[in-house]
Amino acid sequence: MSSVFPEYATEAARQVDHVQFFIFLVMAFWFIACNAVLVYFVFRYKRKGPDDKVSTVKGNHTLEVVWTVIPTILVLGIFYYGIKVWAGTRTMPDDKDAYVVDITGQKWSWSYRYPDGQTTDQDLYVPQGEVVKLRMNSLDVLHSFFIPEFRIKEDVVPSFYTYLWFKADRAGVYNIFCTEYCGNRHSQMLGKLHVLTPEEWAAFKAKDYFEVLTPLEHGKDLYVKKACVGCHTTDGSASIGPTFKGIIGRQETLTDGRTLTVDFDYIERSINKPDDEIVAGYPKGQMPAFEGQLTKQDIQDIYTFLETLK
Amino acid sequence: MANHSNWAPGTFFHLHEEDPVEEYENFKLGMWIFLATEVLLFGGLFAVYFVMKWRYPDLFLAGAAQLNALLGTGNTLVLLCSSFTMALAVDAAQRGQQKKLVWNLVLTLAFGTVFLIIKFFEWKAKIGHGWFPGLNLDIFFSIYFMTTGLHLLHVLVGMSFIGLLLYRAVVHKRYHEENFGGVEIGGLYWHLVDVIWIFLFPLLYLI
Amino acid sequence: MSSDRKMGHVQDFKVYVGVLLALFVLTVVTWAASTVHFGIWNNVIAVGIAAIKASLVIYFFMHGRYEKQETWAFIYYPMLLMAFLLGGLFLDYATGSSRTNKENYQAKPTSITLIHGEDKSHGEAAPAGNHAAPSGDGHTAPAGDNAAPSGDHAAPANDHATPAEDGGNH
Amino acid sequence: MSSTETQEYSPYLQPGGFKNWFFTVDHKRIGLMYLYAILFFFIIAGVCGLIVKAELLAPGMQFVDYHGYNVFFTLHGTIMVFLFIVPGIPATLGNFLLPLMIGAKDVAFPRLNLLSFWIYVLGAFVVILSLIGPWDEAWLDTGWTFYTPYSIDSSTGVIPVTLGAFILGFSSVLTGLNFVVTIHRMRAPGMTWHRMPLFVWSLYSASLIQILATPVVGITLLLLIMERLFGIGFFSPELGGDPIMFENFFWFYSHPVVYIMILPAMGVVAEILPVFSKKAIFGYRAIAYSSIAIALVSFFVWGHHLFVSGMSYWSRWIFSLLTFAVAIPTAIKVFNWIATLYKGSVKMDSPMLYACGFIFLFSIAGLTGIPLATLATDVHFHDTYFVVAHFHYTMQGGTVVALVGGLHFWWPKMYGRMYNELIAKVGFWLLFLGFNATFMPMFILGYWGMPRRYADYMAEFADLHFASSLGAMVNGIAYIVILGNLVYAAFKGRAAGKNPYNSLSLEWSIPSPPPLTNFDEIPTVTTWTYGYGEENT
Repeated sequence: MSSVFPEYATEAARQVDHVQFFIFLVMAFWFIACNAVLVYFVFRYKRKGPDDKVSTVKGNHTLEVVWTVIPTILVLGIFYYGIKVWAGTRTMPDDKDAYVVDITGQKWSWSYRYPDGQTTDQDLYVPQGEVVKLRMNSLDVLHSFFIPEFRIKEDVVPSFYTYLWFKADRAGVYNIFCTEYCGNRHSQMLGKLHVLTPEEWAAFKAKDYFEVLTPLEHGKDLYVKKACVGCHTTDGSASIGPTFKGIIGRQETLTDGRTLTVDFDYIERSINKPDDEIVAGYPKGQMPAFEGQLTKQDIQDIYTFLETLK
Repeated sequence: MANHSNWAPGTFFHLHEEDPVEEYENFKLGMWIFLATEVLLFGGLFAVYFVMKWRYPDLFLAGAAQLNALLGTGNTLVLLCSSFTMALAVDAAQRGQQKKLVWNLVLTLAFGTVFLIIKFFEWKAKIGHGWFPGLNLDIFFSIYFMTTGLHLLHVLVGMSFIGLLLYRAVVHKRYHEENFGGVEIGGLYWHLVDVIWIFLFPLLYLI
Repeated sequence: MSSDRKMGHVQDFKVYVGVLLALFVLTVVTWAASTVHFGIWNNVIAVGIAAIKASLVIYFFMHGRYEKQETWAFIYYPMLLMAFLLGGLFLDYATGSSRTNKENYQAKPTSITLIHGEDKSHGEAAPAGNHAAPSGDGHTAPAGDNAAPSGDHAAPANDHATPAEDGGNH
Repeated sequence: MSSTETQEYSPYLQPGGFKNWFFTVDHKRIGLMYLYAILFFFIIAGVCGLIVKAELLAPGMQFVDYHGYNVFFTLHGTIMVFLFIVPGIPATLGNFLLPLMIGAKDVAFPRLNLLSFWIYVLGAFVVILSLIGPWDEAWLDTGWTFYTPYSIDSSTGVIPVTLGAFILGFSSVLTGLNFVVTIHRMRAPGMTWHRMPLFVWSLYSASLIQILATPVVGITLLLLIMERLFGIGFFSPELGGDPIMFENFFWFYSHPVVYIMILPAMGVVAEILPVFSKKAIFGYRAIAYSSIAIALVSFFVWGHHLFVSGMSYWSRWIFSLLTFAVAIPTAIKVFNWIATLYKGSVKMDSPMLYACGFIFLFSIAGLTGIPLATLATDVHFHDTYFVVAHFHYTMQGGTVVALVGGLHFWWPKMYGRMYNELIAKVGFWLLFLGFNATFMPMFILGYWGMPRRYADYMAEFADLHFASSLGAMVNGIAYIVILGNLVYAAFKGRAAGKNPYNSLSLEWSIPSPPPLTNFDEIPTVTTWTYGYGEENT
């Protein structure tokens, strides 16, 4: 059954494909049936002259009853099949040994925290064949976590936890989309889901899955992963936030009139609490506060990256 | 409004005439439907009230304790009396007793102003405590100010409606047995304002 | 002018006075009922008595008793819609919404604290993150989909502090 | 023929002049004024839609930046919904035809009718007002759904647009109120409920929804405005509010409003089919009662817009079941329309072409609603292009095709002139081709999981987007051809007789364009409006 869906990667997704194929058959049948009859009537009873003999039938009760009962039964059947499959995909099998990952969505980037405290950005790494529970929360506006290959999606609501679960059967790399409109760079809030084979997973847990990055590469990687690229350009062109080209040592006047030269302290303060010292002419409240998400070492790496931008 | 002859027929000031009983029935059905929309407007607010009460039950208990139930009860009694006098006004118009009609309309307006005064004191007390919309208020007082504010707006609209009726009754002597539709419509609106307060009073002040 | 059909109906004076007295009595009853603590039932009683008072006003003061069936449709149907709106809302909130409240997240400094003056910090800008002033709302942290067969465990255990809290350690 | 007029017959369009149009209370003129206003906004919103599609021609940002794309898809949505399609058929064809079809001189409250038109213009002005201001400050970019908390902390012009939508709500409520009282009380003697045309039945059920659903969105938008102005914490999470409550309230209005859009369209089709197949409508009561059934059931189903917003297990379960309850009356209507053509004598003029096009496109729209109602598949399809395609098939394939078909059918009655039949047919096939080319690929994009409201997309979706954008251009050209043909016909078309399609409905028994007071004396109706079989013996 070659379906138009993207390749399914979980058992639940396969069942959803079956439901959709069944509904597609029903849709196609009724669509073709109705419109074939319509087209047939149009040509069969084409008007020959102004006073054709025309039937005066006004209605037919049995026919009305028939085409009320049949759709009702059909629709209830579809509903039952759909609910049975959905109940399977939505309710967790048994979450005592589920692998819980905390997902935080904020304006235009995802970040993940694993049970052992490790955190990654944009890309989520999960073991193959294990029940994974995603506990999601947003820091600012509504987002929605969507993995097309798994056919699962759930909104990420500020001040609430929502959850998703899946058991990925096939290793591979899958897309992550944000499907709830969340503002300017809603279309850039993407990520990759890496389903790792057991040995890769062991390497990941032992924290040497990623090749060790030099501070400069790590700074550049954070610049992309933490979605700074969305608002701060490196080539001097204007954007939502000030450009990073030649930022170190630059004289900046803030909204409250103070002027200061950009140094490590200012960079650290404005990363943690951006709204306290906004450069004049730039909108307040656009940059999320990264306080608590970046260690001093991370900020140091970012600073070394910024120094290279002359 | 008399039909000015210099306007072309079919314009705002030159309507075709309708049979008065027909027009009265149309007017009343139209008003009842408009009342349905008002009920649903406040219904939305009450739904917000119930949802928030479910999420923050003790916040609402504390908030309600903070409100002055005595003033609330007073307001309810005042509005009930104004509804009573309004009903008498409609009754007087139906019987064609001009004097009684005028007196009852005046009494309804008087009760309305008493309601406004009590409401003014209540709000002044609340603002005295520093709870005014705009100060990042908590949920209960947001709902309190939202519902009572919207209700206050409707009281003002109702009172200006009755003022118009009073003006027409006194100056034009318009309302008598054959033509009391306007008073009845005003009465319907005023009774709706009273019904909304009847629901609002226990929910906000008592529980 | 077909004025054979009379316009409106006239009720005698006693009806109005009777209804007014009934409304006064019911107001006092509502106030009395609210002083006794019935828990959740307080709401039902308050709305019930208010509904009785409202129907009295509609039936007598607004001449509802003479209205034809088409007008009564526009009185009953909004109530049905209100029931559906509240039903739909509480279907989600009451049967274990799968949005569990973040465990130490609470709303703004509440009027309780303002009254007892513990938290003098009212009026300062609401920090985007979490607040200290807890006001118990046990209702909204049910065990996820408790109606669902499995029902994941209750509000998350404390070792997973919310991500925004402690710094990420590599 | 009605008795000759005392003074000679003069159509409602005379006397002209600003004063007579500005202060007119004649339902026919108000219908035309609404028509000009909504077509104007249709063109603006259509252009915004074309800009959105042009941007999606290829990956990467060519014409507008991210903020620009968000602004144009928001403008496309907001203007189309609040300014074009909600007033749409009820305000234009409804205002013009309702009194004519039930044999009344005018609507129940003529002055209220004029008031609701000027409230509509005021609301439209306030919505357009939001465009005045700096580009990234004033132009709304929250989508037509204003979901909080983004609409609370978005710096763009949320307040003018929500205030404008609130005012437009009043116009919609007052029009609904006017129609319900007119249908209840001002039918001609003999015009019982079961002799009324089906267009009047659908207007009645659409007006019921307008009256009962609009106040809830009125209060929701008011709370949103208060929240932005005074920081009252209903919807923003920091202040203890619940953004999902906003979604619940918004969709409690917005799902019934999509039935306000589609029911009058079904009424127009139910009027056109019997006339062009010279045969009585099949199952009159089934169609009439399913209009009312849809109006009632439409209030129970809003939950399917929140299937993935963390609703409880049982809430999703029940809303999925209730959503299927809406499918049944819709299916009954489609079957009855098709059965109408049985043993008739079908003449494929352009209105009939539009009506059959409506049935074809609306059957796709209705059937693609089923996977969106079934929970298992909706979790995948929610907020993807599958949903975009579904509601465009319903709104453009349904309501707009029916509006254009209705305009063609009643154009001789409105202006007394006929349009060019060939150009009308060319326009239809151009529209049919362009429309399907635009929205059929979107179903497949939805299967692949392409999310909605994306300014930029990944490479694998590129070729379908390219085809869809080309189709959109053809779609745009089709409307230019159709509307141009109609406008030209309004001035220079050849004179059309009283009843060019010899329909038996009441509005065709008076000269076209009809005189100011419609009927010399109110006709007593004795026969059913669809009695085509009996008369011609």
